[in-house]
Amino acid sequence: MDKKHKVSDLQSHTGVEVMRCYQCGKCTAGCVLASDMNYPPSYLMRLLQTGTKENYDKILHSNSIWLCLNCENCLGRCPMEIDIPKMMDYLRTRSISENKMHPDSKPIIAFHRSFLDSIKHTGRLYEVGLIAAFKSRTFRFAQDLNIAPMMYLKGKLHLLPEKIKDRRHMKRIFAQTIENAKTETK
Amino acid sequence: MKIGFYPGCSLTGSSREYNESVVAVAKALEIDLVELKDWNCCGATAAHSMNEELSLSLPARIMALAEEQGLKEIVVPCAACYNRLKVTQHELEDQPKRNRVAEILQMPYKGDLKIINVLQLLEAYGTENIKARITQPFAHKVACYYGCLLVRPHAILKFDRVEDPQSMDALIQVIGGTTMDWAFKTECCGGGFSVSRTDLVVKLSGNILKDASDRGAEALIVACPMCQSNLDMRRGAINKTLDSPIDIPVIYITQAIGLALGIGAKELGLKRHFVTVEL
Amino acid sequence: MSSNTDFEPKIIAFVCNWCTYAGADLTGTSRLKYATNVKIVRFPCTGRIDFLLLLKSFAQGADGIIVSGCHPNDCHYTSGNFHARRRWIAFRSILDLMGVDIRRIQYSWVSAAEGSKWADLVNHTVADIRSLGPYQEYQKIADYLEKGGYHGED
Amino acid sequence: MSKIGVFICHCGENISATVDVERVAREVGGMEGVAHAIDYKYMCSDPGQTFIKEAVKKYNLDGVVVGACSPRMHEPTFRRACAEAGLNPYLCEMANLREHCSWVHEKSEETTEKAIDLVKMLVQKVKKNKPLDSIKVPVTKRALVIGGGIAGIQASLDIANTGHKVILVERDPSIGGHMSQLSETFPTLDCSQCILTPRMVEVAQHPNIKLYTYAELESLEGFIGNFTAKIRLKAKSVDYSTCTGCGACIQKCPVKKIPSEFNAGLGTRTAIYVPFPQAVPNKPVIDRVNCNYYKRGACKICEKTCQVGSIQWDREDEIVTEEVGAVVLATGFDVKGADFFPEYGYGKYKDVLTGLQFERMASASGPTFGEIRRPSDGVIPKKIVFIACAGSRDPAKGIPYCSKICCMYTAKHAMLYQHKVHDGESTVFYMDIRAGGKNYEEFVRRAIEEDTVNYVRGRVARVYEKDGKLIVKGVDTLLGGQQVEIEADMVVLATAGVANCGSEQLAQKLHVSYDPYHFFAEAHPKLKPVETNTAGIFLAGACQAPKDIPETVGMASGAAVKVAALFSNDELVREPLVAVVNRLAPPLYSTCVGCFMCETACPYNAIEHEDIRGRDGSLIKTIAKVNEGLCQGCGTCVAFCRSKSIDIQGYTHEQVYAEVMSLLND
Repeated sequence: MDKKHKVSDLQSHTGVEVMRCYQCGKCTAGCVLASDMNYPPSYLMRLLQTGTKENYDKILHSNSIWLCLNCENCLGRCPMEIDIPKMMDYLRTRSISENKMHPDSKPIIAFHRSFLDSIKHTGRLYEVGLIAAFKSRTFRFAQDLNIAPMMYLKGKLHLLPEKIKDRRHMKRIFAQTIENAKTETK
Repeated sequence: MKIGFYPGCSLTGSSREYNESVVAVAKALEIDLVELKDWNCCGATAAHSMNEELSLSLPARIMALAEEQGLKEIVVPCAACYNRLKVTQHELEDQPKRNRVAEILQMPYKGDLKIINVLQLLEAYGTENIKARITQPFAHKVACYYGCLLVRPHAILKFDRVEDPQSMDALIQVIGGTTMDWAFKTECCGGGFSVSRTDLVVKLSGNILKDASDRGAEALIVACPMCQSNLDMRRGAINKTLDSPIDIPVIYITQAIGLALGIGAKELGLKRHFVTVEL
Repeated sequence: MSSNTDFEPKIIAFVCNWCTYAGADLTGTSRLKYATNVKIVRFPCTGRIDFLLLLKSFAQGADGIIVSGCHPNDCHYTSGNFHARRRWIAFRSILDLMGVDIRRIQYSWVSAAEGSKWADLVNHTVADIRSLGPYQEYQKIADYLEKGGYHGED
Repeated sequence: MSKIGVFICHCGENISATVDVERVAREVGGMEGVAHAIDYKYMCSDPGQTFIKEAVKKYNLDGVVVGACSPRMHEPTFRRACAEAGLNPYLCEMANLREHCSWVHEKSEETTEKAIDLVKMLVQKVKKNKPLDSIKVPVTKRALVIGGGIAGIQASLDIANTGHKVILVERDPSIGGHMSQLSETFPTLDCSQCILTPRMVEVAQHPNIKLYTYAELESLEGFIGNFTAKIRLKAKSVDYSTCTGCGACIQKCPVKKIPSEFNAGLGTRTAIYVPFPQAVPNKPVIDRVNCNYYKRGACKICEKTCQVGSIQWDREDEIVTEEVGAVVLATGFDVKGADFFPEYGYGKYKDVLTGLQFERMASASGPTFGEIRRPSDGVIPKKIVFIACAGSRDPAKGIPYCSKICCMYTAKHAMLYQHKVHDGESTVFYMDIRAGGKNYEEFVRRAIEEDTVNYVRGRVARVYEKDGKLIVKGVDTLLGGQQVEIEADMVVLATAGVANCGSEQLAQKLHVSYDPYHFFAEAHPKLKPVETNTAGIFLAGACQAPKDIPETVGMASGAAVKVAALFSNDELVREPLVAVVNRLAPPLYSTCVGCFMCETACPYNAIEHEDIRGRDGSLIKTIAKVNEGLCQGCGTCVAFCRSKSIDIQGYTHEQVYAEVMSLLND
């Protein structure tokens, strides 16, 4: 009944036609993180091809979509030119909106959120603020304690953020996009 | 020669030496870099992992600003920013997406800005010009590391060849260096996982360093701040996973060219590296 | 337009011998039923069809016309159907400009294996033309032809 | 006034069950110009045909309309009957009352009325019909075969054995083609050269075959039965009438490092060379691009060596003209080189070979005398990886089709390797195993089960070199996508089979169509696999699509039979449904204004130019003329002609117009 429903949703959002995949496995063969994933990319394609909700949920719950680095080696070599990275972007947003994130995603999402927060407020990346926010999100206070002072000594860390002038513009962009999406899904 | 310049966040922070070397080399080659006013972050991996519209709007603002400031062409040294801008420009060829982004930005966007990376800037400037100004040939055997974002997706970037690219190798050869055929030219270093999944970055960057080192590279040459920081700042963690530590430096193409042009190490930011540069 | 239920449109089909004529034969051997309003005129190829003949047909009282040949790349004569299609695209805009109701011309491809497609094509064309009603503005075309646009049987 | 006879068939009850046939006959009988109208149970039966014949004579009919089944069914029958009664067969037309009327409508008034309309339409048409005569064209009983691989060899021998002359043209210095490069052949593992060489010799010695090697088709003009071929004989620089083929010149030639085409680049050859020892003809040619004398003007060592003075430095290309009646295209295929694959190293790794290179290496006559050795260092590889579908089934690389032969030759290669290197390990990465064919599946199973070839289902993402090994990054999709990394000594790519270089240009010279991949197109994918859409030109072998040896030989014999059938007639008879340009009395001569739009429209190049001259020989005008031999009667020219000067017999403006008007003015 709702068979293929999610898959067609994916196609309309990303233009990726999962049925084009003929399971040659070349994406997996060249993926640098395939062995760390619950489902390597070609296997994930097969799960999508079944079109069942059960398999779709498996994907949304998996760490595969979070470990994908979007390095695009798979797309570069895919004989059918299937845009797996684009699909991964979409699956990540679905996983968040359906609240099905794999535990492995926590630090990754925390990092992304801290990163975006920084941009929202200053327009540019404030690395010290990013690290502080990331640590408070993940409770990883001890991480990178050894490299931070070194970075400071090498002149790589600014203690104060750089700010753009039109910060209101940034806020508006965020309000119209990611924050808008959040309220929609709630 | 006058050209727009978008440094991006990394170049003002953790990768200042890239900025310094780009500026120094441009000055030496008499290229006038005009920095984009009031530029913002491109959103990097975070934005397109989290929200598509945001990931398009942030780069679109940068390009709209450039258009507004009358720039026809901008050089984007950071490979990640270069990639985001190029991909966004491609995505916005789709009219509904373009309309939506224009609505979010409240700014006009034409989409005809020419976006180039540092290698293209140096190529365009002409290898002959660089050759003519060499004072100290860069006589080193090095491995050119391109990473992901400079060459993929090939269909959109249309830069160099997708496997085994050559443009950086050609520049190194111009300044008297020796390049090598090695296996990890375009394999991913772990990119944006530097902080969130350091373990994976250590594994992937370790593979890259090991192959280059095994083949006798004296240095890795890069054109991406993310690659540089993973391969350089994470070296301590990487070396812990290896049988024997690797101490070859990771330098930017602009630093290598700067050295050949006789620019001082300090001016090129070579003192800022974690792994000591002795070239 | 609701009063057209008892209107029986006159429709002529200009078809090629190799694909659509044979496809219509297959409709017959498959005993599929369709409306009697359409009568087939056989051509060697849609490439042979002079589109001015279509105008002449309207001028003489046709309510609708079907042009159908081989699918692209399947033309018995390699490229006749491409020529026909190209001419049709050009011709359609001229017709439109002249004020001819181009909805009354159905351009289609039916292969020798598509018996049921032929039946569908006939039935929906008949239904469409029926809802459009009798073609009464044909006089315009007749006038145009009078002015020397076309000399039928030369 | 016309005297038309109308004959309405009941077709048993097939027509009469829904159509009131008597009323049809009655109403049509009342038409102006209809002299006779009847209905009968089976018009196609013997008595039915007799009715027609008798009526033709009795009423002196000048036109016949049979209202019965589809003309695609019985038009020839009724036209023949008319001809037998002395009426020109093209004055007989059929109204399709069965397929287009009785079978597709219910019994009703409307159905009968439609039947009446259809018959009336044909009556109006037949009034405008003109008697036509069949077109007869003579046949030159000599065939041109282009390409001297196994397809061309087989076709030539088969045609020659029917007693007809054959001209065989081969681009290279020797016939033999790809088959002569192969080591053993699947699924029998018999030696390719052993079975091919005798046929090559037979070609050379056959009294009916004229062989032109080192030659290419320059142009082909004419039409079925009457082609004129111009053939360029490339300068061999050696006089074959005196050359004894002793080979002394080859021994002494100082230019020795030219990659050998025959050995797929693995071995080398000299500038004066015979491609391989069993070549036919076994005499050398000079490769002028690489010869020192042609490059720098000095050397001539071969001339000094030659005992019989056969070297001809100033020999030029020669064009010969041959009249032929049929052409067989057998130009074969090519394979992609390793440089086509970025992910497998752009061809920069010496030990990444193509299947054809491996074939040469496995061949006893090859550069390693049949031993499998790495080109880089001559070491026998202990681990070898075969990659199937290299380029094939890869839309991103522009080759979406399956190359068909790779599954089988890859199994053969792995098997040969295991037979030659007993302690070696071989792995085949494959997507699907396509082993349809007699004893093919059994052959692949033997490779897997008896010769322990390791088959892994998955594609290889990349190959790179490290420490003298080739690192192959593959995957086993049957294990849920487990990565497989192999440190191989050699990698063999089963590279895609593609159309031969120059096939597009050749197709344009011959006016045959080709597919998007430049393989020649057959006339019908099922029922006319060896014909092209140009009458008289046939296809054999892999120039049409990749195929294996048995299929190629079968197709070549099929093409030969088509040629022989064509040559079994002294004249060709064709339906006269062709285009004609009108001719009028002087001073107009024709309404044709010579714009030649028809020429651009014609897919068959059937439009010729004809000069009309006055009595004094001065040119009055140039008009179009239709070559009846080439015209296939599509009529596209008719729609293109602005001055309505060209018309198509059987579907003239007058006839079609009469039909349409009949339908509308009742």
